[in-house]
Amino acid sequence: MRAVLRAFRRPMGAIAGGWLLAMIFVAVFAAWLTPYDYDIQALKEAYQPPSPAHWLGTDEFGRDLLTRLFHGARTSLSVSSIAIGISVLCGMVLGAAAGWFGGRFDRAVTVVVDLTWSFPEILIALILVAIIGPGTTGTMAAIGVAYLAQFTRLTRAQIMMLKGETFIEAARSLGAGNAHILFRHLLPNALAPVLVSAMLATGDAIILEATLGFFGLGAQPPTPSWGAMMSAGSALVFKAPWIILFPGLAVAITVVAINLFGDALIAELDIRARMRRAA
Amino acid sequence: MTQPLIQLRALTRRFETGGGWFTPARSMTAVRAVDLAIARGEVVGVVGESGCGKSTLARLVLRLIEPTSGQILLDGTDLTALPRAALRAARRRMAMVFQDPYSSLDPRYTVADVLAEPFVVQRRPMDKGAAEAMLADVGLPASVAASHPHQLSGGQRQRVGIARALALRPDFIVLDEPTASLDVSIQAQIIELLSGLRDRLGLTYLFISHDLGLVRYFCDRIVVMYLGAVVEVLPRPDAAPRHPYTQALMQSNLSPDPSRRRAIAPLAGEIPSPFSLPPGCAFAGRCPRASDRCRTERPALETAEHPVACFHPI
Amino acid sequence: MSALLQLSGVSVAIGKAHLLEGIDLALDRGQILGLVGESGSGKSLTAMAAMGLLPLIGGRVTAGEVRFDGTDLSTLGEAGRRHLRGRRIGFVTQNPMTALDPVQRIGAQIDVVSRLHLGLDKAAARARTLDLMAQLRIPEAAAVAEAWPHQLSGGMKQRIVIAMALAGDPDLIIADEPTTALDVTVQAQILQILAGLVRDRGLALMLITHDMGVVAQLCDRVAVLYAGRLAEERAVGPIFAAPAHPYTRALTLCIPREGMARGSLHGIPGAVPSAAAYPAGCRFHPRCARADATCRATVPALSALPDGGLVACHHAEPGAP
Amino acid sequence: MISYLIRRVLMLVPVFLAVSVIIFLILHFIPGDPIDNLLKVGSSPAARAEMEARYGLDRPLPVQYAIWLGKVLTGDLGTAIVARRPVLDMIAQALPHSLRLGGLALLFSSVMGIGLGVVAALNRDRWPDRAIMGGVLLGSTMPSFWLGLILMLVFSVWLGWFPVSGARSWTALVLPVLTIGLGGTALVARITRVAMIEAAGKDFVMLLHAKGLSPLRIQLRHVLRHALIPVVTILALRIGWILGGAVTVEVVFARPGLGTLLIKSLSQHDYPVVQACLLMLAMAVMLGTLLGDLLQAAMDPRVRAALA
Repeated sequence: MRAVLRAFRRPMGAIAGGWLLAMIFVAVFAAWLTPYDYDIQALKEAYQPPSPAHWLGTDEFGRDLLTRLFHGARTSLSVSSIAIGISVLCGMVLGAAAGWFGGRFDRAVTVVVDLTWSFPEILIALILVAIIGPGTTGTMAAIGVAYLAQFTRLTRAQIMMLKGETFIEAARSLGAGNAHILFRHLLPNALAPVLVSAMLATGDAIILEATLGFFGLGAQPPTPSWGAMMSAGSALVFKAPWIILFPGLAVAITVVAINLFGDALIAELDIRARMRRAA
Repeated sequence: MTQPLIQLRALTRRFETGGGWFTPARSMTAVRAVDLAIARGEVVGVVGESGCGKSTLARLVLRLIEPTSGQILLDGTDLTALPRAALRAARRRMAMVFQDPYSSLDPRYTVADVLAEPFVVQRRPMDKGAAEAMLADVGLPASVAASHPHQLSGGQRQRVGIARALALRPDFIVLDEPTASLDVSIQAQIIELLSGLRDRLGLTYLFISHDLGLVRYFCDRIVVMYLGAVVEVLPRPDAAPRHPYTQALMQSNLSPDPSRRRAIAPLAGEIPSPFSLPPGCAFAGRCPRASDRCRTERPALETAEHPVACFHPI
Repeated sequence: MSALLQLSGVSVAIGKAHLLEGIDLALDRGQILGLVGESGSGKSLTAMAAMGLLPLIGGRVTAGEVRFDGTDLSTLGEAGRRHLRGRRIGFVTQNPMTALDPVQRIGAQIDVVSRLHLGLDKAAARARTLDLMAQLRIPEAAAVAEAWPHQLSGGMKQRIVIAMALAGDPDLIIADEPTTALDVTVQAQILQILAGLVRDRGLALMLITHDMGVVAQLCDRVAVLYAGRLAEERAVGPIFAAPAHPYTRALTLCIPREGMARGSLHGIPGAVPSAAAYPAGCRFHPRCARADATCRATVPALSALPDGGLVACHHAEPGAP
Repeated sequence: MISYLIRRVLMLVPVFLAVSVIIFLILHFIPGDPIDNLLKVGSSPAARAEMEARYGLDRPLPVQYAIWLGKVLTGDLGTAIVARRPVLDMIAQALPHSLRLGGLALLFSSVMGIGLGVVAALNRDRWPDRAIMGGVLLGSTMPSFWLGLILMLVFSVWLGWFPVSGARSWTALVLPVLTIGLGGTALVARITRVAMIEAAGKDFVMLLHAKGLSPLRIQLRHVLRHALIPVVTILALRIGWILGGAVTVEVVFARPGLGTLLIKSLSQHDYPVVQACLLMLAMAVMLGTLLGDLLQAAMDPRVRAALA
């Protein structure tokens, strides 16, 4: 936790962290930041390019894009972070169990995980949304499952690596049981790299959410999400490019910020080598 | 004769590797039928080169690795037959100090956490001020208790490792190359410390090392291993070697005295792979005294005042 | 006449860390100089400076000069220094297991040196390689030359590294802890080979080691480094018999000798300071029994001893045996 | 080596079976019944049963799987329920488009990625490194469909350099390849840079300098050669991942490839087509891993030794 604060002291960390905090702020207070409503149509105002009244312009229904972007941040950020949160939890349990017990269970998990890992996340998510059905819940579940392999792999690799450390042997020589070794040594040491990679994956998940939204499988209208906004804008890209431009930029900048802040965290926690070895 | 504190009977460990889709199955005997008795208060050294099985032996004695066969008796109780709970209780009487003072401490633990761990694990109350006393025992100031391992020097870390080993006041400590990763000036400090602790607390040591000079300085009795088997047990540190391998080890050990220069007369060849050992004496291929018998028959360790496993001892 | 390798007042820094200060060393053909010290003393850095390889690790010489065969290395360009390396200075690394390119065959790794520096063609270079391998008593040299590094044992790899060092027909070999990673019986083999090179070919050998036994048995002169400074530099006989610097004396008392009684070993209290925390004055003073106010305040200068050695201590022993 | 090759190829069999079971099962969990699409509203249950029998949907699952697998292995991918055409024909039509796009994108990512990674590593922590890694990061954080649309807007609509969409000419490939390739380039450049820096720090590199070899020769002949081993391995493992980008990009640029086909049949619940598309992608992934293992063995004698 202290490393997060220290990461803010690095110049890149401060800029990236500032952007992320701003995004969280607009997501939480979206309703109070602009004079417009995200869902009231004003067809007379449709297709307005950016102007002092509508900083980012309006869409085909005359809705203010900045307002929708703020509300979209709420959907996009919450969907991707909740999905990744669940994915990390499951992945850690699965990966820790595989790394800890080894043997046949480990081999079975490894085969399945390696197989899914070599498939693109978008494909897994597409199929899953097709099964579960579109909407925010479906998107969350699909993203969660799509990233499960990554966290399982990483946790397993960490546990395997740590298992060979002498301090584990030292604990055993004192008479430590499995629970002590797992919960007092292995998991606490594995936590930092897994959490940092979860943060980085949240960035990828934002892109994934947007892509599902583009296919019309994400949040359903009228709920604004960055992906849904781009989906609507894609048909109008030649007529009103600003509709699709700004949500895309929001995604790109946010993901860059997540990556930069993650880099700062990795440097602060001094875990670069461990993250690379496990990748 | 009184009962030895530790007695190993035909202790053996084999390792199997591979056998999967892409790697052929191979097996090696890391430790082959080792018999050894250690009396209370004794310092027994185990010396040998890489692959001789000394580190595996150290872990077998504490049952950190399960033996393939054989027995480990602590005060007459067979550790290999103990159920988990009883083994945990027995671990209060034994401890280990590891070679690498960097990886033997959890990087997330403070020194105080490290010292408390034995009590937590064994569910024993820890007295107030116990940590300070433990640190004082190994010559560290109480102020290091709040430090993390990366803030300490190698020598200080190894002292913390020793304090952890002493926490539950064991009778028997396995020292696995405790000074091999330290500078010589620090190595001497640690050896002095271990020596003093033994005298004060009446400890029994099994001291593993590749450094014959150090073993001869520190130990009462010396076990020489080569490729998993004991080839000789020197009853006194200054005893003359009887096995050709022990002799070669002694000649390879360079004396830090320029007035006593010797021509370096190295042993030919290198240690063969433990996965493909010849049928006879493992040392036969490099031994200047080897005969046909050595190449076909494996010599047993004789039981004598000065045991040696060789058909042509010196 | 100047020596083959001469370091005069050499200081080295990496970034802001001043890691070596005022190192004076000289080494001639047919001589073995032992460079002794604990970790962090600057032994390897001295070797890098002697080979002009400091830029590789981001280091630079900040004072003094390194002369090889009379030429100041700093006056040579990078290309000139490169011609020195491999051609006139051979290098033997600490860990033979990682010293060879794992994806190149053994022979090619040796060939390249004579092809590059002696201008030999492919066939001549290979002939020279095989000849060198045979001289180093590598059995079945032709087969080994076609092998991959992972197929050889540690001792065999170290012989290959030595063959690489010899392939350019150098005048000086710098060996950085050449036997530390090897088993003792193999260590003896390698030391025998290195000593033979000096005896038979008249090479100069700089032998970096922390093993006082190796120093005592092999070296002609010994330089003791402590925390980036030279503590003492003398012929091997007197430095063991009557060390002038308290650190040298303490170092010799750290190693168990034949027939030493238990309890007579003496460690040096404290630990080697890190470069970030070098103490003022003599850097050894916090661990020295003889330290006084002068030692804490003033850096001791190197002074000559009657036997031609150098020592940097305010309370040096006369050093006469 | 030959025996390794045989064992390695044989190992694909259980993997293929596992993948085929997963693909087969997944499709049965997808809600929405294609039969509903085919039947007129208000058709009788009998008509429905007849229709189900015609497509074999009334048999127990394992039987359906066995029949399906048997047909797949003989090259019979069935008939599309909605499109009412042999699936094999549809795949055969779409596959060349996807292979061309995927192959070029892969080539682009490898060449660009390795080149940029090497330049970045050689200038580690100086401005070219920062510029390249910054650009690469930016390129990898833009959703590919969005990037595709923006590129289309700028280069096709405003500048008119390339056709907007379709697959009628080679120039139509430029923007899609670029769109997919940027993500792949980012991945490859990052791995290459790290692998180069790691390799440059190895002991043997220090010894190469001590032998007096020129730094450029050391970097290109030894360090890069060494660094390429993990790069090639990961690249092969991630073939599917790079091609996955193609799915969205094909849709954006309206290219008649597998991705477009997959998305379309997925929305129409056309099982046989979806199954076939997924099988093709799975085959690409499996061949990728096979290729990766073989390349690794070819490049690294230590790997060969461990396999012997």
